[in-house]
Amino acid sequence: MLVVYMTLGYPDNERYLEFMEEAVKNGADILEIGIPPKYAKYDGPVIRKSYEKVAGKFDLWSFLPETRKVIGGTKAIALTYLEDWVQELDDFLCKLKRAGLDGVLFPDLLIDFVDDYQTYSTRVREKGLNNVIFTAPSVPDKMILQVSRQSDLFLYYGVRPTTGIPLPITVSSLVTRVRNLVDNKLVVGFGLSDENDLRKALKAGADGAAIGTAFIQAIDNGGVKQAIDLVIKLRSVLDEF
Amino acid sequence: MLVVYMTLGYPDNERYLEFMEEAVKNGADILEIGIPPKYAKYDGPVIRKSYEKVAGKFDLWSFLPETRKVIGGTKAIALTYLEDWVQELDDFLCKLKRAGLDGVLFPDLLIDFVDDYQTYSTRVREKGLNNVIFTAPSVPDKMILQVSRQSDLFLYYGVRPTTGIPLPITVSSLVTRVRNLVDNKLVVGFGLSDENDLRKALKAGADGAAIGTAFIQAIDNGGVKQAIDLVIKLRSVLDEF
Amino acid sequence: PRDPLGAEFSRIDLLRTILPKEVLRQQLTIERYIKIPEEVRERYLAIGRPTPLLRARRLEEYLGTPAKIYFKYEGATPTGSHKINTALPQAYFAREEGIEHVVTETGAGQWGTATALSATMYGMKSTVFMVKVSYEQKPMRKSIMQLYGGEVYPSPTDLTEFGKKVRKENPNHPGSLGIAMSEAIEYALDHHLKYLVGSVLDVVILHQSVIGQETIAQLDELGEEPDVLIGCVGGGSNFGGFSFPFIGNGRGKKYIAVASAEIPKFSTGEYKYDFPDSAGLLPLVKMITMGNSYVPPPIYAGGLRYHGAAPSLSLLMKEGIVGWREYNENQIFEAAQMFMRTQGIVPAPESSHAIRAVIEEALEAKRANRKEVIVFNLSGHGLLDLPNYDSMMKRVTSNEQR
Amino acid sequence: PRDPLGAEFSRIDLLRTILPKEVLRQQLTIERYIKIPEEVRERYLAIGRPTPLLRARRLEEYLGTPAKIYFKYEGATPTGSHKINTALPQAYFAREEGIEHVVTETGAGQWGTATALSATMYGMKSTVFMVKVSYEQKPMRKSIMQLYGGEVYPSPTDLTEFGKKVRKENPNHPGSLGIAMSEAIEYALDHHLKYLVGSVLDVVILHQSVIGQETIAQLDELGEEPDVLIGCVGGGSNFGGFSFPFIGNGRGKKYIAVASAEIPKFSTGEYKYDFPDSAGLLPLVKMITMGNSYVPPPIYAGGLRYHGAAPSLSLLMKEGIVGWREYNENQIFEAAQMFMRTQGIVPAPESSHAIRAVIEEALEAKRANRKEVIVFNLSGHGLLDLPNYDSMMKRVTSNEQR
Repeated sequence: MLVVYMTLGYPDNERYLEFMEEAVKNGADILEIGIPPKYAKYDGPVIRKSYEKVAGKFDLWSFLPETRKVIGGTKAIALTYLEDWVQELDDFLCKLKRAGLDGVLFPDLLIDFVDDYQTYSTRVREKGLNNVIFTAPSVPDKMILQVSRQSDLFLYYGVRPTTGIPLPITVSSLVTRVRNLVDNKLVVGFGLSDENDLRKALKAGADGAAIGTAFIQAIDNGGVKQAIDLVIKLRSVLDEF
Repeated sequence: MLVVYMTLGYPDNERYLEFMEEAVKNGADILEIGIPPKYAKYDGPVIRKSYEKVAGKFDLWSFLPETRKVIGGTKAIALTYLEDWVQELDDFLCKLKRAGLDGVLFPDLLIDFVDDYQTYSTRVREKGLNNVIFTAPSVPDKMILQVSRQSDLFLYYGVRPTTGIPLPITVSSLVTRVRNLVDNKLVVGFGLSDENDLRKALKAGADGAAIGTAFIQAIDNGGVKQAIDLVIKLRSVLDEF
Repeated sequence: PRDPLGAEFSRIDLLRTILPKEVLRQQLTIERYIKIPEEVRERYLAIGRPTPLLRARRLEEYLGTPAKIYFKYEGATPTGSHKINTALPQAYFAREEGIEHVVTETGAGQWGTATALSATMYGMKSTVFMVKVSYEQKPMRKSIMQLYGGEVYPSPTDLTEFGKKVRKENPNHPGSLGIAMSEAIEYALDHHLKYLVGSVLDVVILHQSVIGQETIAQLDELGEEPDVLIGCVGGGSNFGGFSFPFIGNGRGKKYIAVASAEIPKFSTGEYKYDFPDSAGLLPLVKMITMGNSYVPPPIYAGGLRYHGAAPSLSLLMKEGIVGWREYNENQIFEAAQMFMRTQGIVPAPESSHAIRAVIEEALEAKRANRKEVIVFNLSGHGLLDLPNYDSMMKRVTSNEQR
Repeated sequence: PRDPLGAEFSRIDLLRTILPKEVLRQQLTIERYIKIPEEVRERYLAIGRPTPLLRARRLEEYLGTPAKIYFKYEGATPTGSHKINTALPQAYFAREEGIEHVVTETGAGQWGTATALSATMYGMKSTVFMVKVSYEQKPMRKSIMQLYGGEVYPSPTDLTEFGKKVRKENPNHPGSLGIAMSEAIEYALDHHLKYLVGSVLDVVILHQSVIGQETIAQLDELGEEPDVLIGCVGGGSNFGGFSFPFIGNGRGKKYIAVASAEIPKFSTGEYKYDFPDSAGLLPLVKMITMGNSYVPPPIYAGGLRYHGAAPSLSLLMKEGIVGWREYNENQIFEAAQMFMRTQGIVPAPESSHAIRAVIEEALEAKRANRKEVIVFNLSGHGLLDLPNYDSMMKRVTSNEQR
C-alpha cells in the first residue's frame, strides 16, 4: 500500500494537481494531503518549509475539492493537526467531507489529546469520514491495540519522532512489534524513503509506506517529473513484497 | 621456686644484708642480685631508681662477697647487663666467681647480642658459673628452644617488656607457650608480684617466679620487715602448687 | 521530542549531527532490554561494578525503626557518582564510530569527570566546558578532569561564537550550565566532534538502568522484597536508572522521587513541552518543568539545580505511579550528618535528599510498626563537596546559636 | 620497647595510662591469631569490608605485560584509607572500658578522620590535634572530621603546656606531627582520656592484618597464587597489615616495601633503638630510622613523612625477607597518572609509590616474559589530595616545557 503525501498546493497549485494526478496513475494507493497547520509540531524541516511556502496561496475550502477532480476514485485523506480545529471540529469535518475527502489523520491526536481520543474518533466517523489513527513507538502496546480498533483504512505508524530526518533507528524491530499487536493494514511512515529502511519495514510485516518529504525534495530538485519517478520506484519496491 | 631479687646494697648495705639473710630463712630458693648497670634498659622505674640510690655507695668486688656470708649455701646469681662488661667479660666472670656467686643473668643477651649468644654462654659456663638465660615473649619459638638447652638452674621468662609495671597481658597463654616448648625449670618474672598473675603463671606450668620491684617497694614503704612478710606470702602461694 | 514553533533549524536534526549514532538509536529504541556491549561490560567491571548494595544497619538502630534500610552505593565508582554509567557507553559508541575527541559541558563537575575518564579509557581526547564559577570554586573537580586527560575550559570562553558574545556583553560573566551546554554543542559542531549527554534523555536513563538491574539481583540474592524505592532527582537519570527496572517489573510498592525545596519543580512546576536546555538548542520535550529560563538559586546540591525532570519520569509522576518529596538545605544537612555519623559515608548533597526521605519513611514505619524494606540509591559520595558541607555546618551552627 | 637512659618518667608506664587496656594487651600478645570482636566485625561490614580485590586489567594491557596485577582497594572504605581498620577496634576497646572521649593527633588528616568516625560510631567524643599547616592547607580534612563529630584543633594550641611553650617561642609555628602527638598525649593525660595510635606499633599492624587476611581469601577464591606483594611504607602499618599474613603463611615469593626517595629511610636509615615519636614521649624501639629529630621535607605524600619503619617490618627487612624501593615525586606522579587513566581510580600519593613499584615489576616481567601474579595494596584514594596532584601536574608540566 503506497501512501503518497503532498502538502496542499505545493510547490504551486498547478504543479500540485499535476503531481497528484500522476501519482495516482503511477501507483499511489492512497493520497495524504497536508493542510498547513499553525504549528507543525511533529514535522521535519522540509515539510515545515513546504507549509510556509504555500501559506496564503489558496483558499482551503475552494482549492481542496480540486484534488478530487484529478485523482478519480482514489482514497484521499487530510493530514492536519487537531489542535487547529478542535474548537470547531464538527464544522471542520463537515467541510472536509464536502470537499471530497475520504478521511482525516491527526498526528497530534494520541500525543496531545490522548485522554479524549475516543470522543474525537467517534466524531470523525459520525461525519462519514475514515478515521486514520497515527501511532508511534512511544505509544504503549496496550494503547496501540485499543486505537487500532478505531482506525480505518490502515493504522499509521510513524517510526521516527519527526518526518524527513533519517534518525538512526532499528526499523525491523519497531515494525515487528506493532505487526504482532494489530490486525489492521499497517502503513509505516516518517523518514521511510530510504529503500533499505522501506524493505526492512515491509519484510517485518508492514503493508505499506507513507512517503512525503522525499516527494517535496524531488519536486524541489527536479520538478514533478522527478517526484513521479520516485513514485514509480517506490511502487516497484512495494511490489516486490 | 621463689627467686628473690634485690639491688645490691639497697636501701643501704646493712639493710640489704638483713633482707637477704631473712629472705633465705623465709623461703627464697634462689637469690638474684642486681648489679647497677650504666643503662638499665629493660628495667622499670622502681628498679632504675634503686640503682641510682645505691650508685657509688660501695665497692662492688669487696661488698659482693658479703652476701654469701649471710645466705649460706643458697644459690645466688648476678643480674647485670652484658653491655657493661662485654669488653672485659672473662675478667668480670672470674671476679663474680671469686665473689661467691653461682651464676649470672644478662637480660640484654638475646636482645642486643643475639648473633653471639652462644659464645657468651659458653664463656660463662667455662668460668664455672651457671648461665641463666633471659627470654621474653618477643623471642621466636625456635630460638627459645635453642637457648633453653644452654640455660642452667632455670630458664628466665620475662612476661612483660619491663619490670615492675603491671602492663596488661594474658599471663596464662604467654606461659603455656613456653612451657610446651622447653624442659627446663621455668621461672617467670617482670611484673609478677600480683597474686592473680602469679597463680595464673603457676597454673600454666611455671615452676617459679622471680620477684623484684615489689620487694623494693615494700622496703621503701615498711622496711625489711614488710619485704620479708611479702617473701612469706609469696612462698605460701608457691606452696599451693 | 518536537522542534519549536518557527524554528530556524531543526533541533531533532541537530541530535543526528552531535550524538554518536548508536546513542541516538538507543534513544529512539522500543526494545525492553538492550544488551550492554562486551567492551562496556569490561569497563564496568574495571570501575568496580557491580557497586555494593549495603544495609544501613547503624542508621536503622539509631532511628529505632523496624524497617530495613538498604542502599545502592554508586559513590563506589572511581568518579564518585552514577554518571560514569552512561559516560562509558556513550564514549564507547563514539569510539566505535571512529571519533577521537568528545566534548561536553559540566556544572558542578561530576558529569565532566565521568566524561573525561570515559574518553581516556577508550583512548579519546575530551573537552569539557565547565561553568566558570564552578571552575573557580571547585578547583579539585577541574584537577581530576585534567588528571584524567581532559581539556577543561571555564565557560564562557572565547572558543565559540556564543561564548564570545556572552563575554562581550559581560566580561565577568560567571557562566551557567545553559551557556556551557551551548558552547559545548557549538564546539562539537565546529570541530566535527561528538557531544556526550549527561541526563534527561531516555538513552541516559537506559544506561543508568544498570543500577536498578544490579539492585534487583542483589536484593534477590539477599532474599529481600523491596517495599519503598527512593532516589533524588536532578534531571532524573539516577532516579530513573534505579527505579524504572523495579517499576517495569512490578517490584516494590512505593516509589519516591526527591527534589530540592529550593528548586520546587514537583510542587510548582508545570507539565508541558519545554526545552531540556537553557539555551533551547535541543528539541522540546514534555516534562514537569519550572521553565527553561528559570534561574535556580545557588544551593550546594548543584546536581539538583535543573529546571525539569526527564519526560519518562514526568509521565510516571503525572500518572501517579511515582510520588515525590522536596526538602530544603537544613533538612538535608541534618540527614547527611545522621548518615555520616552512623554509616561513615559522606553522601553527596544531592543524595542527601534521598536520605532525608528514607529517614522520614523509616520513622513513619516505626510509628506504624511496619517491617518494610526501604531501598535507596546513594548516587554519589560527597568527598569533593566537603567545602559545601563545611559552609552548611557553619550556617546551621550559627542558626543554632542565635 | 625500652625506656631511654636517664628517663625522667617511664614511657612504658605512660602507655598503660594513655592506651585502652585491651589495645596494650594486644600490643604485648604472642597469639598467632586474635579474634576480631563481633562488635568490630559488624562495623567492618558497615564500612564496606571486605574491601574489593580488583584486577588492574587495563593497566596490564597498557603496559603489555604478561603479569597479572591485582590490587586490594582500601580506598573503598568511607574514610578513604586503611586507617579505619585500626581506629575501629581501638575505639571499641576504649568504649568497652567505659571511656567517653578519645584523643589523637593527625598530620595529613587520614588518621584523624578515621579516629573521628570510629569514635562517633561507638558513641564517643573525639579530639584531634591537627598539624597547623595541614589544618590551614587541607580544610576539607578538617571539615570531614568535624562532620563526623570530632573536635579539631590546629596544633600547637594553648590547650597544653607543651603547645603553649612552642607558641611562646614562635607564635607562628606551623606545627609538626611530633608536636601534635605530644599535645594529644598531654591532653589525654590531663583529661583522663584515652589516646588512639595510628601506626608503627605491633597492635596497629595486627588490626591492619585484616587487609592481608582478606586478600588471601580473595586470591584463593580466584584461584590465584601471588608471586610479588607490594605496599608503601609510612610507619609500616598498611604494608605490614597487607604483607605479614602472606609472609607468615609462606604465600608469595617477593615482598617489596616502597618508601619516598625524599625521605630515604631504607637507603640511608640506621637500624637502631629510636623513639617512634619526635617528642620522645613513647618508649624506644629498634627500627630502621632516620633519627627521631629528622625533619622530613614537605612532600605531597604526607603519610610517608615518617622517620622510621615499624620494628617488626624493620627486622624483616634487616633479615632480607622484605625488599625495598624508593621513588621520588616525579616518578610517583607518572605512576599515579598512568593508573588514573587506565583504571580510573585516583590513588593517594602515598599509594602511588606502591604503584610505581608495581609498574616496574610488571615491565620487568615483560622483559623476562614471566607470567607472574603481582598483588599490591592500594592503601587509599587521593580524592582529598587533588590539590596536591594539581601542584605536581603544574610542576611536571613546567618541567616539560623547559
